[in-house]
Amino acid sequence: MADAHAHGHDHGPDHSHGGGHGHAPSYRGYWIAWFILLILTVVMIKIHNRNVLLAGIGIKSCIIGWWFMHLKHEARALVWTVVLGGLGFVLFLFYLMYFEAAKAIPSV
Amino acid sequence: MALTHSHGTDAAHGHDHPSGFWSKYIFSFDHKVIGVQYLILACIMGLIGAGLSVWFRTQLAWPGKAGMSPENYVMAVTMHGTIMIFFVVSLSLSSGLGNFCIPLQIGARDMAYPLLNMLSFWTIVPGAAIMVASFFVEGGGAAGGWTSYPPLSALPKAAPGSGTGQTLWLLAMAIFVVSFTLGGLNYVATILNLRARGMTLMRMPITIWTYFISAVLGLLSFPALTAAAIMLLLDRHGGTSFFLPSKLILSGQLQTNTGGTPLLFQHLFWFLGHPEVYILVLPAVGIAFDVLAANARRPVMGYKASVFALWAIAFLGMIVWGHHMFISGMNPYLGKYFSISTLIITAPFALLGVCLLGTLWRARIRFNTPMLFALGLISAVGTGGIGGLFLATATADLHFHDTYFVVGHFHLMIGVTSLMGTFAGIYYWFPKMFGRTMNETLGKLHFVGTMVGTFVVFTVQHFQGMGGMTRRYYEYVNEYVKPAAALNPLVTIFAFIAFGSQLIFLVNFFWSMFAGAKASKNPWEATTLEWTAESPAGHGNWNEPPVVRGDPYRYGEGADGKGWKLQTDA
Amino acid sequence: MSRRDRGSVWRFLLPVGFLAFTAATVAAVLFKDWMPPVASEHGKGVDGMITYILCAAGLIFVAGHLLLAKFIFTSGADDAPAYKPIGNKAEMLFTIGPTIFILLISEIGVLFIGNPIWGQVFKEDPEDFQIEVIAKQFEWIAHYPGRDGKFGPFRMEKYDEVDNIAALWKKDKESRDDLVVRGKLILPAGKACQIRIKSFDVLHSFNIPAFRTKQDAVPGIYTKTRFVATTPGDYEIACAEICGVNHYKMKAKVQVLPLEKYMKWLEEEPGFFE
Amino acid sequence: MSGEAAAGHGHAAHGEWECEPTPFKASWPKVMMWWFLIGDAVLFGSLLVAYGFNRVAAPAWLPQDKVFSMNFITVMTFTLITSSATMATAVAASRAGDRKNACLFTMLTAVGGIAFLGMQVYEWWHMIGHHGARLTVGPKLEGFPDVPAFSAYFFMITGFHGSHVLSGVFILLYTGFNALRGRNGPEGVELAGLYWHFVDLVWVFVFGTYYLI
Repeated sequence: MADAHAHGHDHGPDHSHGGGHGHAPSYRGYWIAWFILLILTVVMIKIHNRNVLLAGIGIKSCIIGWWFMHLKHEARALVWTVVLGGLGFVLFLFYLMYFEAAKAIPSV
Repeated sequence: MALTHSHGTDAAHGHDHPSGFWSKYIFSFDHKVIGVQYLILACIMGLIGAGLSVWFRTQLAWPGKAGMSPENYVMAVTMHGTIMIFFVVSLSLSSGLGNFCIPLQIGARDMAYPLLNMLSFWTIVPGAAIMVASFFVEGGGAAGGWTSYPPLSALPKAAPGSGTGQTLWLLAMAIFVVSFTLGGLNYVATILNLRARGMTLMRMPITIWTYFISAVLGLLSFPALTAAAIMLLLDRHGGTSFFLPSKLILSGQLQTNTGGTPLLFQHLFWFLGHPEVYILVLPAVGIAFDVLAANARRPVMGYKASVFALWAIAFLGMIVWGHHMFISGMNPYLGKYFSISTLIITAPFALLGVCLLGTLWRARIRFNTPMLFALGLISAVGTGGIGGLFLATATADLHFHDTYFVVGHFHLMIGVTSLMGTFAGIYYWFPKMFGRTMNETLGKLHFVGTMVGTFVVFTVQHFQGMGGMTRRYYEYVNEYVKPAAALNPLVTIFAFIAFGSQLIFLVNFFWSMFAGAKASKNPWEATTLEWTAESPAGHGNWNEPPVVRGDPYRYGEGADGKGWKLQTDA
Repeated sequence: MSRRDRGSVWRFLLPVGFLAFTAATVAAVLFKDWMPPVASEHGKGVDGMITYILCAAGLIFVAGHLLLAKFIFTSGADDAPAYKPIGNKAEMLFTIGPTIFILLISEIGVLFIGNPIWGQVFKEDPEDFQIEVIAKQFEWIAHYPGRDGKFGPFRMEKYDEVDNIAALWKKDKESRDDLVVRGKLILPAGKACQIRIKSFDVLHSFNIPAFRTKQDAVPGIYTKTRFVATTPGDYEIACAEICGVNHYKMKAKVQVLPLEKYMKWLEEEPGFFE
Repeated sequence: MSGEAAAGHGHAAHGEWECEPTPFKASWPKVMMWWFLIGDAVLFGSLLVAYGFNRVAAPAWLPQDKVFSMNFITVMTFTLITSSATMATAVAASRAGDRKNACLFTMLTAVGGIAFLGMQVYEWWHMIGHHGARLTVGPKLEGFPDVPAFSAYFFMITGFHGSHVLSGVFILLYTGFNALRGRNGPEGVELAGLYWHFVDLVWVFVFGTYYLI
């Protein structure tokens, strides 16, 4: 956003507070994140452990969300909305349905 | 696609002053025109949906006299439910009045993305057309209940409407979800980003809060229905078995499906279905707050508490869907959880109700039509809400589930409450829409008819439900239910009254549009922002951007003795 | 726009209307027993729970409408002095008080009255009589395990509309002595019955209003419900989940026999393949 | 396209139509995009929840590493992750005003997306041609039962994800082209980037839950 100002691409609604975002992150950071993601993928494939897999999914999605999608630089309200709305309710849906699926007695 | 580029440099200013008929009234970008378009579409769909209910009510009261076959009956109840929920209440309350009043009440020129707004209206039109067209295909419209639980809705042979009719139903619903999602994105972005200077979040009228919350709920819950619809379509036409278990026998034939379960659909459906109830009810309550404050000449009681209660209802509403499934074969322990969590919602809901009621404390009431509807809404939301206590308790639900108690309860909530809110809103904002007022005499007649009709119908249905009268029965052939079913003619007569008074409304609405008395800028002496715009407001709403200097409900504190102050006044 | 409403007829009409509605509703609850006569043990508990909510909710309903009527009736006319704030304390009391009250009564109800009865309905006890109910479009079939106490497994391939309605197979030794009764469910009085429900096609709901029993029949899985019928006599099953065109006709008789008679019937009735 | 917004809130009205700060501290297109992604996340979430439900309830499931070549899936994942990294780079370049690099990296991302799609096509071809899988028939595997749900969920979830990738590729090509011309500001690239990262994010979940667990 800060750069947006500098280059004259301001658009009314947000320009008054866009300055809080700090500098554009360097390219290098992204490629480090990329490397970590690759390593994690390999680890997930090699280790057939459910907990490791779930942890791997969690860490990978955090890296993508946090660095690539710039949640790091976003307002806290947005971060919480994404975490609760996009993930929380879905996990809760699965959590409750897990008991259901595990307990049903097949009849044929 | 369009979302990817943020701010156009190819500014097309041509529509700023639309002159032609088409660009002004049909493919308009103006949120007010789009809002009215939604309202008119909802009126048309409402005639169809309510007409269906009159048809099957006649059958219930005098079996065999309505020229209705059992096939017609299951189709009529299904389509009545679907049309009323998605194409009447959602369209008129959420989309229609929402589009109309959000920019006006927050001081924006238009929605954040007017093109998207127009597109979402023109997406819903074919959806509505497809829904209506499904009556005329072979086998008739969908007949699996508005919940369309598989396997009934997944196997074309299970019911007459489960053929093409059900496919068109799913298609229309998918279109509806797309349109509603686009609209919801617009609502959220507009309310978050385009508030006029000084319009902080806690200075927004409660109507805006409720629209915001219902848009958020819609965006979070409708995708679950989309997923369920995709899977159901695949089950119907791709031969998959997401919801179809192994070895079903239908009309003597062994089916080839393997491995699915219908409970999955029910979970996904109600993950949407329960928030959907709040999507429909909350904006009505919000409008009632505005109307009550303006016509009781006092600020709403407990503004902050109400906002808190709304958020609490929204959050809890997302995690209690299973109370629609107590006896669906769900794990009994989940039944206990859903009972307890659902009953927690009584707290914020009671808070909301008490704030509505308290707004009348030490009031100076003006009994105009919108106010009468708002007062009726208080009673409806209270009466309907109390029925919820029974249904949320799993134990009591053993008796009440799928009886007319449920029917009475949810009609009071998402039928009467939301329509009372819608009517209050339409009568209230009509001057802003057309620069004219609706006829008060007809309006009051409409109110009496609606009030007496609906309250008798749905209260009596509660008692019929206590008698164990089951839903979606073409005729009551069981012995035990005879005393309860004996009340059906009474219910039907009052349903006629309720339906007839809606015709009065339609006449009033369209007549006043052209011939109503001219209205001034602020006919109700209300304080919120929309009353600073012209009546009717032009494209762009204001010439000068309004600056907000106070709370939305500034009644009883006027310095010059007039007893009220606009939100823009110092 | 009706600015001067001092003598408005609505100031009287609305309170009278709301009070009349309240009075009529309360009278309807007090003077008529709407519920079908109860004939099962947990059914009494269900009725107790409903009565509890009726009292609690009725209180809220009446109080709310009285207040509504009072506020409307005593509201000043338009030329009365402008609104004076009520004061934070009074407002807090007025809003938070009822909220906590309603939360408490509803949660106490569900935790201490409702959930124990809910538990009874899903209790599993090997001592109970095991009965299976099969739902199909549009009839109910009762399936008893017979003398060996074991249900024969389903062989859906062997289903036949006329000869093998329950989709059993005579080569299975568990099936041989099973009893199959179409359109009628025979139950013992005073003894707990564990009902295992199965659907052959679409969703149905096993609903005996007199027992306050309702449980969906879900194809693919067994659902369970449990009750103790208390009074011998005839009752009805009605389907409570839309299952197609003839949903309304999908009913069956429930015959509750005294225990000795029931045992005798079980002994004497020939098995399905006998 | 979105020029009509400019009438009210863009360049033309800037300064005279000030708005209150928003709690998300982002412009409305970005807010809209985020909410769209949240909704889409719930949609994918629901599909995956359905898969999880069926998987838990299913009596048998096929071993994924016997059906798919795990190395191939890993390469697919690598491709998508790499394209995500190039996308992030494109966003950074666009923010720094480096139009050329912004376009270059956006296009590279699109190439990555196309490569991924190609591999997915191969994957489907392999499932259909080699394993004989259909929407209603599970892949045939020596010594394992037929699990139709395995292929039904495979085709539905990867197909749905693939359609997102496809639309993402079009968006990227369009955005990259516009970025070079300077038609959209950094925000255009950023929004396309958000969408692309989201597609990658979904793949992380699909990869973890469908292919590995």
